[in-house]
Amino acid sequence: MTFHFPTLGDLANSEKYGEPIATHGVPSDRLLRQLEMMMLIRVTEEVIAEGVTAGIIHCPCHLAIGQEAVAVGVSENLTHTDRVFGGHRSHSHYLAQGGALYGLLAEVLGKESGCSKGMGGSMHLYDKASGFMGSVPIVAATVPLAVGAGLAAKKDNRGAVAVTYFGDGAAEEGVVHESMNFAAAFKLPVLFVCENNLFSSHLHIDLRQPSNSVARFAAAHEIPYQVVDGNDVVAVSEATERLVKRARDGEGPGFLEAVTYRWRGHVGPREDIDVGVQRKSDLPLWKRRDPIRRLAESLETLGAVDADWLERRWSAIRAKVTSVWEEAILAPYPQSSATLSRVYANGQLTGGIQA
Amino acid sequence: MTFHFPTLGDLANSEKYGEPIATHGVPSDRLLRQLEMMMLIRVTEEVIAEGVTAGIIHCPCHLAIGQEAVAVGVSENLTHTDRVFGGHRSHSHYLAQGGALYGLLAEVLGKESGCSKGMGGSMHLYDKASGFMGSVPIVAATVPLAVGAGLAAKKDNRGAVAVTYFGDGAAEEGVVHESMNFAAAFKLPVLFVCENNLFSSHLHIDLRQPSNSVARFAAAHEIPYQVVDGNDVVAVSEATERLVKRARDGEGPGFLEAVTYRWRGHVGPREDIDVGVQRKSDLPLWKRRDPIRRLAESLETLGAVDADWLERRWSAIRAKVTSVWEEAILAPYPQSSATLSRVYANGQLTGGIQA
Amino acid sequence: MKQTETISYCAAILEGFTYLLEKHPDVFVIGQGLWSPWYVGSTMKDLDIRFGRDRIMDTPVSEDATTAIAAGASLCGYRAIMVHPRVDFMVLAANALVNQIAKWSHMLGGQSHPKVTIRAIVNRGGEQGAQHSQALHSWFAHIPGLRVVMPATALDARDLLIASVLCDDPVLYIDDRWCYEVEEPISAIDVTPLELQGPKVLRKGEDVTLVGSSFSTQLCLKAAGELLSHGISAEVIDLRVLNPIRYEVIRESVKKTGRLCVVDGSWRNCGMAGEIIAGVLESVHPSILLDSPRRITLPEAPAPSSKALEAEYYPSVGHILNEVLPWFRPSKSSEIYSEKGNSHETYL
Amino acid sequence: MKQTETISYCAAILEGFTYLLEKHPDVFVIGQGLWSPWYVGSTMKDLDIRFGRDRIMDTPVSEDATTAIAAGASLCGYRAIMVHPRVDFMVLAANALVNQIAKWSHMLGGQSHPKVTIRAIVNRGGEQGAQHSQALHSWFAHIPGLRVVMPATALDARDLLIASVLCDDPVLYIDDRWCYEVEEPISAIDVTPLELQGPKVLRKGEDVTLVGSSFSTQLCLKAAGELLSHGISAEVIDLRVLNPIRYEVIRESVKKTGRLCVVDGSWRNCGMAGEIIAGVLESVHPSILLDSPRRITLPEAPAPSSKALEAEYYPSVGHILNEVLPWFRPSKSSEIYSEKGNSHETYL
Ligand SMILES: Cc1ncc(C[n+]2csc(CCOP(=O)(O)OP(=O)(O)O)c2C)c(N)n1
Ligand SMILES: Cc1ncc(C[n+]2csc(CCOP(=O)(O)OP(=O)(O)O)c2C)c(N)n1
Ligand SMILES: [Mg+2]
Ligand SMILES: [Mg+2]
Repeated sequence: MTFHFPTLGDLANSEKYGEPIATHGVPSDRLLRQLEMMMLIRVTEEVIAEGVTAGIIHCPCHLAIGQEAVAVGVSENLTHTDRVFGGHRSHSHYLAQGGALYGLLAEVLGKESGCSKGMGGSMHLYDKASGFMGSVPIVAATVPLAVGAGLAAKKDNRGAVAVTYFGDGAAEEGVVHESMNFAAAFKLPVLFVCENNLFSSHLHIDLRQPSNSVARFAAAHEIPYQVVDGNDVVAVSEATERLVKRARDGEGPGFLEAVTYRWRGHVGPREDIDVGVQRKSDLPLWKRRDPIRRLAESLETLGAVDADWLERRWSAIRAKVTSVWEEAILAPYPQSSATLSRVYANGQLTGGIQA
Repeated sequence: MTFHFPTLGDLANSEKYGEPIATHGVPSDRLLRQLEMMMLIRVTEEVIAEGVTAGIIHCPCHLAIGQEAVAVGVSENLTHTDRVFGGHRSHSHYLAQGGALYGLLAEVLGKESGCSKGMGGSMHLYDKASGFMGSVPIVAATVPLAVGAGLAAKKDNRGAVAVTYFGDGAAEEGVVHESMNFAAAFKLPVLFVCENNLFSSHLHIDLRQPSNSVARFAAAHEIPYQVVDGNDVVAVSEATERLVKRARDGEGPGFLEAVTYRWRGHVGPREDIDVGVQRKSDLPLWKRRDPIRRLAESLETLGAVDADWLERRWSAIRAKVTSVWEEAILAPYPQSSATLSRVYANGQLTGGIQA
Repeated sequence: MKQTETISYCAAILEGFTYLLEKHPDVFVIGQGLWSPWYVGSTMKDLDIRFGRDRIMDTPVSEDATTAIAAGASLCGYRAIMVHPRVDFMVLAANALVNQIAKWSHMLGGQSHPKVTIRAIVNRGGEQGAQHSQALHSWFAHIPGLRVVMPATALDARDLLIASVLCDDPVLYIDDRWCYEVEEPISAIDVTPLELQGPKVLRKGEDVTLVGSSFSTQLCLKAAGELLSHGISAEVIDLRVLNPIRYEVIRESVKKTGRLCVVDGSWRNCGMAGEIIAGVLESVHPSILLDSPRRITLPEAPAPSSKALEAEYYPSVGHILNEVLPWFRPSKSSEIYSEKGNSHETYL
Repeated sequence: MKQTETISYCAAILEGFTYLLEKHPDVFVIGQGLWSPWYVGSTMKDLDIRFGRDRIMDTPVSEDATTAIAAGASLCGYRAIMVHPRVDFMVLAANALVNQIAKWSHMLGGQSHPKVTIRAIVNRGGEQGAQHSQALHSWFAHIPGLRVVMPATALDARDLLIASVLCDDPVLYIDDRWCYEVEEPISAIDVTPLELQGPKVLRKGEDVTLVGSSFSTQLCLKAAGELLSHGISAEVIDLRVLNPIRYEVIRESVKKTGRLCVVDGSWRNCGMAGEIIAGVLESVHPSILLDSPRRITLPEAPAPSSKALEAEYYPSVGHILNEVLPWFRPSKSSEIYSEKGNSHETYL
């Protein structure tokens, strides 16, 4: 017999989900904090986009402008002793988890004071203090690393969880299925977060998979899952809360599919509207599904904010990010010895073991 | 939410499915042919087992004694222009598809006249004429090769299908999921046959996967599937017929999960009853689910065979296999030049390109 | 294609694809980014429009399966070309390449041959970092059954691609984005069978033998030009075929010059540079050498991202001159060229 | 463990595991076949019973994920030991090993270190064929960031395993089933940090330097014994650490003997044998060499299954003698030993 999983349906319909989000009685101060974090991520990536356009930033930058609610909604339920892994599009995951703004900006500039000391750039971020364990550009490669962190958390038995962010394209790599089977078979506290933005570079998901919902793989691996509007920070946060609670209670892994859309190109600052099926017509509609605007409008109805406040917050955040950016611009580059002294743990020069 | 796939249930219950099989009006001559092929496979592998025990055969042999109905039921619906790929336990797949008996016996003896000219042994079988394209010991490695053969069949547009045999353990390799996604996304004529014998070497499936049915992966990839009693050659054949028909009609891939059990060790002739969870208690019960006995008993009720006929057939087949075995024993080994002359297509010595 | 039309390495690759797709109906191409305007540069521009999306197939992100899928189709009457936009992605297909494709003919008695060409692109620099910069040709050259070729010139970029696809063996064809703009006048297509191809002397010389492949050959040619201004005549040999290797052209050159310097874009340990040195020295009497052989490779470290470090990471013409000039002016200090920067001589 | 107790290589590995699991609570082991009585020979006998199945984890058949899972746990305060029962299976984990684990420290600024040891077993012969016989140490030694060690003796089988696991870097520890029965009296555990370990002279000699690793070192020791009966004194050096390589012990020996013969169980092109030759010759003046260096490797072909071919496929003592003896009796023909069989000299 054939079995048909529910597809994303309206969640993938650019004309739907544009209205202000339901806040389900979440306290305004918490919603304000989430709004400000999303605004910080948005502004930071706009500054990075300008840096790339101006030729100041050289490393490839994959921007998550438009997808901020996923990281913020997930991190709302995490602590700094949880372990978070990202991929090539991880500025938002790093910042939402508490990664230092200066460390990110200095790193994309290749500076010694960058969060990875200039060795990795945008696609290799690290912030031990916040629990952001690392991100890499090889698609899906950190998914099993996070399962390993989940194995360690289970051994520690202190209720920590591991989180792995990956995209809809990453679900086409076999290692994701190996990782999900392992996490399910050994009941590990791992949250698989799939940011389904319907694209893998220039290819729409319909050209790569028989169905546009990735949660079907969680079901196959007997992993509880939630499929949510990724641009609704409250929905993301509530779904994460349920899945993370189970994981902390030792009931095994969870899977969150957050449907969203990137406003800029696969890589770089341009909008790439010409690239890939349907982008030209869909992008303007998806911009109405702006996670920041939808939350701000809800807060306005709640009387927690008004247009003026918002305006002042945007410019304050822009001023702050700009000043940190300028500080990072002036910072020094790594010494040339760094290439050989950071391969091995004790800083020993490779090959150059002084016999 | 959590989604629970049906587990194998009784199919994996050693005490069930021991009765004679229902023949659903399948003509007796066809059932007899299937019975004789299963008997040929059984006897051939018993002769191989004796060769291993006697130290005449050295290469590792993974025996499918007890699993014969799967290959015979599947091959019933294939032609020699279909393309079949196997794995480490593929004597039955090779013979059922029409692979030459002599070629198999000479190959496990490492002879030049073996089906792979002595270069591969039991785990690397090949018989172009019958469409048996190859088998390898790296678990799941031929699954994507078969999808490639399915892509070629679709391009040829002559109604051929590709078939890949793999085990329940192989479903833990990521490449199986990459292969199923590709076959589904491009609607390729591929039949995925999972011989679920509940074990991966010494490990019962319950210790490796969260559920004991592998068909859940077919569902996740939107591939139509059938889960059958792998020791009922009619059930296997009927399920294969439905799935192969869809594939030949261009409706895309199919997935057959045939539940069965191996009587001998993971590798070699011993019964390994001490190895792995539950084998000691389950094996005797599974031996009652003997695919050959269950079909023979049905044919007896139909009056098509009787105990005497069966006895004479067993000894005739044994005599035939033994004579072919003795012929293979006398055959010569490959020349020492074969090591270097079979690396590249034109027999050119590796590195030894006479400049 | 006129007799000697000047063409870029990048355009030459497109010409190779076009020739194969036009002349050989059994050829099809499969890989990531083939319908994208930038993924594989302009080397496959509009092929999907011209030959259809059934013959130019863009794929899901599944390197191991897609590489084996190409090989499976190549066992059934097709000549498949598998494209990996980066060598780094091909690492995920190591099982398909090394355990299956490279061994398929041998283990089935030489009766079945995967007529598959795997094209991978070296895409480095631009602060892309450690996982988006690798050149792993030495790795795959280690594997018997896998022919490995690396074009350094526009002529080879086209003709080695054609020879690879028309060869009945699996071939790994690796091109390098840093060669894309190299231009040269190239003659009509010459389809010499791949088995007969080997290293070529691109520039005659008497005093030193420089051996390179792909972009490293371009470095050797530039270095030879500068050495001439020092009165030193350098012979430049382009390896072209990295597996199986032929040593005789290189050996004869070293017998003539007595000095061997090998330049390679991969790492030192078990790399191609060391292989050339060992392959030559094991078949000549040491007395032929006027000095110990030299090799120039990447430092023994992953690629750093920051341009301050990246600038010193990749072998340069300066590195070659710093190794070769001291041979001819033993008294002078070896620190002649500023680009030397991060000298590889920190090794013991 | 008494002072100088005679122990087999195989039992020494079990002792190494037992020491680590007893002394270091952060150590755990993960891999296929760890609960099986035969998968990994007796090198891990009953560890799961003694230390529990949470610290000795048998896994699904998923090499890429399980290798990265071990590394992930090793980033979070554990020392993980990943076991691959065959080097051939580890090819499926190339992405975890080469793209992630080897580069993790470097790309994150040296701030995070995967304290993971990956143990792989060379399991060949017995007509197992091309995909169940590989020795790929040259491959992984090519990758900066991945320390590679291969024990040849019972002492090293135990102490190099301990040093690898206690090292904060990722280490690939490869043991060889053909060494399992090698016995020797070994002293108490000596935990010299891995970074300080390198090649060792196992047997002093004057006339020729034989370099090997793992089983090849055992071949060199046997060959040295036979050479002595010909009045030839061979120095045997065991490489032990294949990445990063240290050349000085080998260089000093070649300066003394003037003759170098390297024996290696992997393939020739870009293999470890060529690397040793290049690494030594690039740092000594060629005049030091009395003859061209020799290397003995696998033929450039996958492993055949049939024992008629397999018997001639792997390097043997006979191969070593056939390379070395002609140096000392140049007039005699080189076909001295029958095992020579399939001479590797079919190369050009
Ligand atoms: C192993 C590997 N294959 C291919 C690529 C090239 N690549 C980089 S990002 C990307 C798209 C991945 O899509 P998705 O996972 O949906 O992430 P998104 O970019 O949409 O956030 C691809 C194919 C890669 N980086 N690694
Ligand atoms: C890549 C790889 N990993 C591990 C092995 C070792 N191995 C050989 S057969 C086998 C069991 C596979 O189980 P299954 O697929 O169910 O086949 P069965 O033996 O039950 O027929 C394993 C793990 C292998 N051959 N290849
Ligand atoms: Mg995406
Ligand atoms: Mg099984």
